[in-house]
Amino acid sequence: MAKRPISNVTLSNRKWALGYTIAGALLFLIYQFLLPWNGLPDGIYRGVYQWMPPAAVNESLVYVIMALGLNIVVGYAGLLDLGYVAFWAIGGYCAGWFMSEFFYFLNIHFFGSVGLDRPGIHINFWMVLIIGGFVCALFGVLIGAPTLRLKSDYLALVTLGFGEIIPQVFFNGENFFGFNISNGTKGIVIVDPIPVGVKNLGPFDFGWKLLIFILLAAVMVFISLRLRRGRLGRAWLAIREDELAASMMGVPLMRTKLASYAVGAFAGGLGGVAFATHVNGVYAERFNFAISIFLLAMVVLGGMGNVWGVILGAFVLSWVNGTGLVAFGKTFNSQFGTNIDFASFTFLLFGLVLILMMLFRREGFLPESRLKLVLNEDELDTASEAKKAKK
Amino acid sequence: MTNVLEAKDVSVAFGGLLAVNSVDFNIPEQSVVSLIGPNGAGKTTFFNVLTGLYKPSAGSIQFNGRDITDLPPHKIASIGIARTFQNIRLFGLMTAQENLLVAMHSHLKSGITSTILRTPKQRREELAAEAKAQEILDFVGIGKWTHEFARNLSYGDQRRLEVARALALDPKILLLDEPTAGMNPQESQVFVDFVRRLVKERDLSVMLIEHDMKVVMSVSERITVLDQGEKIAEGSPEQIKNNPRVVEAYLGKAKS
Amino acid sequence: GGGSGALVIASDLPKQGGSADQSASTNNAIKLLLKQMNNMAGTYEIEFREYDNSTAAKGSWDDAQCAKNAQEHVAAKDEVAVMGTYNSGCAKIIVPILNQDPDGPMIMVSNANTNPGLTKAWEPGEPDKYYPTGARNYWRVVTTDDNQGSAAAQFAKSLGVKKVYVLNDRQTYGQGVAQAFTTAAKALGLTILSDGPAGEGWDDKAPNYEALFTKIAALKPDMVYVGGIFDLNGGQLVKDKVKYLGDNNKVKFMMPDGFTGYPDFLALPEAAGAYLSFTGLSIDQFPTGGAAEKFQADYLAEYGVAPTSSFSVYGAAAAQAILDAISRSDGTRKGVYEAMKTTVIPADKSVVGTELKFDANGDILSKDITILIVKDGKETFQDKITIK
Amino acid sequence: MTSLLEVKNIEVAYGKIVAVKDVSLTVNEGEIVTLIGSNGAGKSTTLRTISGLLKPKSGEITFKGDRIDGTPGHEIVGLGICHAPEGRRIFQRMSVRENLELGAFLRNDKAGVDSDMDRVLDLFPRLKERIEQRAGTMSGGEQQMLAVSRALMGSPKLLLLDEPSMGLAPVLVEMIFDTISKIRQQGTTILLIEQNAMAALEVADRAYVLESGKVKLSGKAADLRKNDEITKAYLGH
Amino acid sequence: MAKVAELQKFKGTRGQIRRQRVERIGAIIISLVLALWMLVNIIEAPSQFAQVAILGLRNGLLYAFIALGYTLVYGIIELINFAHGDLFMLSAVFSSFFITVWFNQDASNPAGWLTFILCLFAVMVFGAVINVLIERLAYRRLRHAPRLAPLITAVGMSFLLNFIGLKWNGSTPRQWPTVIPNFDIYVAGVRINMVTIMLFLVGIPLLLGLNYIVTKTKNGKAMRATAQDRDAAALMGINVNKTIAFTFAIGGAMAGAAGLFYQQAVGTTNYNLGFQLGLIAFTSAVLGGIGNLWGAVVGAMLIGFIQGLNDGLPIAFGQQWSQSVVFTILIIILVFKPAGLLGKVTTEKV
Ligand SMILES: Nc1ncnc2c1ncn2[C@@H]1O[C@H](COP(=O)(O)OP(=O)(O)OP(=O)(O)O)[C@@H](O)[C@H]1O
Ligand SMILES: Nc1ncnc2c1ncn2[C@@H]1O[C@H](COP(=O)(O)OP(=O)(O)OP(=O)(O)O)[C@@H](O)[C@H]1O
Ligand SMILES: [Mg+2]
Ligand SMILES: [Mg+2]
Repeated sequence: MAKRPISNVTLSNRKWALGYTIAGALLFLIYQFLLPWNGLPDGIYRGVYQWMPPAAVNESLVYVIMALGLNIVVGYAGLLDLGYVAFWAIGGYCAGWFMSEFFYFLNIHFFGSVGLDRPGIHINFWMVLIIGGFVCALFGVLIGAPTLRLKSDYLALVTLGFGEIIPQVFFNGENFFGFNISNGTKGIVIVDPIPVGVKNLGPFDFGWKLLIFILLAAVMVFISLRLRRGRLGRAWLAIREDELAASMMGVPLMRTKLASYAVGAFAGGLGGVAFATHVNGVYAERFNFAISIFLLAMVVLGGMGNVWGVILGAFVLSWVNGTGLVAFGKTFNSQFGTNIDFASFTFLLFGLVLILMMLFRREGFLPESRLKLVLNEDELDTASEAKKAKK
Repeated sequence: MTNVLEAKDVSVAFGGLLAVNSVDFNIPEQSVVSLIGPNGAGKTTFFNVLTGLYKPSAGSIQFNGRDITDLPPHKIASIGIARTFQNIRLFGLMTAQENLLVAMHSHLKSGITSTILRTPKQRREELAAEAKAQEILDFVGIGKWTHEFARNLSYGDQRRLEVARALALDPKILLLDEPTAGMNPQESQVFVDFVRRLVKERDLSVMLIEHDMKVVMSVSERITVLDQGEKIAEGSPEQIKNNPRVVEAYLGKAKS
Repeated sequence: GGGSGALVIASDLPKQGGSADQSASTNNAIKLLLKQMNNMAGTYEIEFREYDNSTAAKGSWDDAQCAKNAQEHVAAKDEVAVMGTYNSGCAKIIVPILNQDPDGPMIMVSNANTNPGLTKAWEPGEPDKYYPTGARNYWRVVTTDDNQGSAAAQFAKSLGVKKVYVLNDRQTYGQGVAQAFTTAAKALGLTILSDGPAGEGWDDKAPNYEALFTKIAALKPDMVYVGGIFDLNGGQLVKDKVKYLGDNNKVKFMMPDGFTGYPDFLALPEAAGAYLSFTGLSIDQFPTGGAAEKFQADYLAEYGVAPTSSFSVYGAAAAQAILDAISRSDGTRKGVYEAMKTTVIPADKSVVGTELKFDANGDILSKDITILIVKDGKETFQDKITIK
Repeated sequence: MTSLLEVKNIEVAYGKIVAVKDVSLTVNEGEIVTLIGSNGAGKSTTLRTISGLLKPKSGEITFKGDRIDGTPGHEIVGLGICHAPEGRRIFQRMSVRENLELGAFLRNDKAGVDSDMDRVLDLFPRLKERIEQRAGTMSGGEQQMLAVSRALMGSPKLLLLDEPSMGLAPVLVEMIFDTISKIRQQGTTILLIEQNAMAALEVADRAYVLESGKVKLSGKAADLRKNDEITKAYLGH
Repeated sequence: MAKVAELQKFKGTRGQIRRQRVERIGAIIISLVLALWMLVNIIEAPSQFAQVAILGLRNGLLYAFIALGYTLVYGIIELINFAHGDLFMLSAVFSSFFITVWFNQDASNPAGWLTFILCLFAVMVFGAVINVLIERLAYRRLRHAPRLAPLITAVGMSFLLNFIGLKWNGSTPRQWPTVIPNFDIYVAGVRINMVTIMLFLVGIPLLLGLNYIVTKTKNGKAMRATAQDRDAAALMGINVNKTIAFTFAIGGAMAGAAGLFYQQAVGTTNYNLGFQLGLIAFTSAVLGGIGNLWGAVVGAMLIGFIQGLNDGLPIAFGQQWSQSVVFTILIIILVFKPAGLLGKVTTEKV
């Protein structure tokens, strides 16, 4: 067995923090200063834009934030959540409500980033982040509360149900019992820019946005790691391992599960607000079941329960989905002089990517160290597979 | 001697089956009592009632003078009734130490924020908990496995870890369900010594379900016999050994 | 800067999922147009670049992808103009970013956005919030939903209709026309049987609409108005309407241009007698003998199939407008922007057969709404309504 | 006597953990052979390998002269080897009757199955009483009875029993061992694992003592019972 | 014995009684609200009620066919088989091509009916073969992987099948003619389409047959045993791989039949049809109680029924809220029946 620290408490977090900071700073420097630099060779400039455009990095980071939240529910506490997109939606609409002119009949400003003459509610981005996080956490508890008696798959169904209901409320929300709560499919467009002290971030300040998203992701990493090592994290693990035994050891199942929902949802809120500023608006159409599954795929593919794995999973999948497939198609066509319409093959390629990655790395890219233990248990199948080999 | 636990007139029914039938049962302080009886007599069911997993159809349970009949399992565990399982149920993918720390959950105070911020108080608390876990692991004799995953331990060590985990709850009563199943006579003997030491050094009472008569007879101060859910005898090992009803229903020609 | 010196116009369309065929056809139409112009606009060599604003995971347009594309348009120094988008929602993300382009503004001309708010005062804050710099860098070659809705209401009244049930597909476009229809119809004194400002939403994922039409039948409307597009399970809607309300002569049936130009729709026996409104002209109403008819024929010859719907041809029309602007510009984004303000494509040159001329908001001037009726599997001219 | 089962130098591992290093044993037709040894010695692993749940890394197993190592479990059952596994492994959500019927899954002689059913129900009247109860709600000992009965329902040539007396009341323990003798008399060969080594050695003809995945000792049961080393280590005297 | 009388009276442990009571009160309240809703509507528009109820149940039956395949596979390897809905979609497209393009039938006449029957066999084989292939290629290797791993593979498979559907059917919905009798009959003013009757006529025997296979046959027993404990099943002589493949085959065949029925009853195919219906099927399966065949049917019919009422009753939320209404009712049901409609709550025995 790998050497483990003598005490969880004295174990330093500095190592990851250093690595993370270096990686983050590097990314920031590249995108903020190197990319706009005029001396950058044209080929490199185009290459970066084709394979790793700044917006793709930012988007991936938002996915990272959310996947980390989902990981707390699915990876840590072992509760299958098929409706995580609901939290994204709620977070997003928090940004929509509190950082735009949506409530045009009001005029509330609180350290917002636009002029005081602008109608609507304009609360400071950083504050909205916190509001979004806590509103989502509250909803996490609300969603969790009626479902606690349920066993895993029934629980999954209830989360799925909420994942359908909440987005539908926003989707039809232009006329929700006579009130317009979401502007329906038209969405709430143009949310306020992010203020960073001296200025507001415009559409081409992606380097700074990147820095902010890196920071938010770091907060989630930090929360994940710290909680994991503490009293609550252990209780989650115990529930994942054996719910009944955990309750017999004095772990209150209800409260512990609710806590995982709440913390997970909190990340959804952060991500939702961040995403709204990323695309400059909130659109109801995004919030569908497919996105919940997409997030789940990030968690599983990356390596459930392992923060770094989940980060990698989120990066890889969001990149493949948004940039990789397109870039691959373009390069393929220009390399081989073909004129294949790759967009029409994305379902095929994306499906194959998921299947193959899972078949060849079933435990995820960076599995949790604990899970590695279980992976060798191929009792029956090894036997029958071996027989086939013999024949 | 006063009783830590008093179960009065406890009955449990499953549909039409009366698995436990009006059983009175007391556990005196610092004692070892045993529950024996034929298969399906209702022993495990009675355990499940004491630990709150099942609720009795009738009767009540008092712990240190407090009525705990309606408390949920995790509350019962946290106020001092700990158990092990007939089939081992450790948290296999957690280390021995973590298994114990989980059991200390209800005694620890730190919440989400203090854990995230790692306040000095939380650090102190965690360090103290770890020290205590180590002490218990040493006590049961698996101190060297602190950071080993539970599922990697050998069967015997897993049984020990189960006991250690239960001890981490700081129980007044420790319920052991067939702890020596799957142990050979040699190991069972070691276990008997361990139970004695437990009672003496940790200020608690042990209640045992066991089919191995050698173990039961040598360690128990009092034995209760259930048959078809009813208490058919109670007394010292000597009395039970010679009780004809017990011999007929349970011991057979009593080879032990 | 660009290597070859060619100027690039980009298209920004959802190429995956439900709109895939539509977008492919639009891109094909533009490619054909460029080919016919030898890839030249005036003295400039033109290259065409396709962007995809949908993703596999969503299977439809993706807001994050729109944001990303917008930044890429700006970053690609050789790009001077964007043709798109298909979805108004996506345009609302892209336009403000192109608007703030330090070298720009960069122009975008859409073939399909019909949401009024993009160009004129509609909802609070619109349209100014999409143009932070104040420059109006967005044009479109189709009319807005409000015009169609009110034209349809006028026509309904002229048919003698009294009671109407309104449905919408819950999308921006569908809701927009349905709402415009509802408002106009109420103003004209018609009774609207459905609740809500835009009528009842239909769920495109529902297997069928039999229960829905059972309910509508019980209300005994004279007409059902459907705001939406055919792709969102419109075929099923049409079939179930006729099944439960009878044919379209008995209870009238009307829909906007989201249903025009679909051979699948016209082939349905249940479509017979349905009225369609259309902003501009339908494919078979394109003036014969002109550029429009020729372009249709060329498309068929080039690709072996007809364009999926008129939106594809409007894509080419949008490209025509852009190319015209480029040809009169100095080849910079700013120049193209300035030139675009005065772009006019006369009716005999336009691939859609009508004049492409824009007002100061960027909206197309010709506000003729054609009313068609489906007869013998064809869209047939019925009426023309001009919006004041 | 001919040898029915022959295990030669098998090595079995769970992933990287080698549980059985080098075990060879022979079971002759009509014998009761017992495996004893402390916890983790590899007894259960050996049995699982014989019944095809695990595949040995090396070594061979022959049954009636045919190689069976690597043959999948369900085919081995077809050859006449039934296994009452450690931990009971009954079908929790099925009734007692269904469990027993599954024990006879591969048999087609309805009459024979019915009479075997009667026979095991007579053996364990408790099962007869609870024939429609969901197996998962039975008590530990009742489940153990069911697991043994289920294996008997297969009417095997060779019966593998993994700690059949675990969790049973003393009266039943006696009865189990009586039953084992009885089954043997009816012509079934038995390979038995027991913690209760004394009792096992009493019914068995021969025994193997396993330690850390290796055969440490073997011989006639009667001899081993007198062996000092054995009595000290496993019989608790 | 005094206890005997007491034993007769005894209805459960105190906890059970309490839970039963809560369940009963909750169930009564919900039923009351639902009943009131229905009653108001019945009084308001009786024949409309009957009409939409029948339509809803008809859709429910369609859902049930998909849900059955789902619950079978789900029951045996605990895999939420996201690809199942897409297999159904492919079957619907297959049926369309089989009848309309390959056999060139577009009207209800004897030739059309014959083609329908031929197609039923063909599409069931089609579904079975594809499903078995999927299991073999994508899921079998992951049988011992962490529980959620095959789920992601299933999502991948779903994309793959979607791709085939997209290429085959095109990106927009396509309309197809119906070849089974398609006229209406009127019963007390309520109009019932022959397709609906045909569906029940063909569908119910198929359901009964499936139920027979699973509960009465040896294969069915093997399936249930494999579902509970694969190793133990092997020790009974059950070929686990074959049994799982068999389950996938049946599930696939049911998806195939569902595809044909859907195509004939509704007449529209779309490449992403499977997604939504797969979701409903999964919901029905869980709502009914995992692995419980009749549960899946009941769950599916209930969902169809509620949707129908909500879509078609004068006093209701309307179609745009159907999904929310369904899921709200579902969540409430699960709160009171935590193991699904026909599932039993079981306290774990320790
Ligand atoms: N949930 C349940 N439903 C129905 N019957 C049950 C349930 N739980 C236990 N029983 C029955 O109650 C009786 C008592 O079971 P219990 O497990 O308490 O026995 P036990 O004394 O522990 O036996 P053993 O020594 O075999 O473990 C048994 O006959 C069992 O079948
Ligand atoms: N599933 C498994 N994964 C990993 N290691 C295992 C597994 N099962 C058993 N082992 C290990 O293999 C070794 C032999 O185990 P086995 O179960 O064969 O012992 P045994 O002789 O039957 O012991 P017992 O008397 O406790 O039943 C032990 O060290 C055990 O820890
Ligand atoms: Mg017991
Ligand atoms: Mg063993």
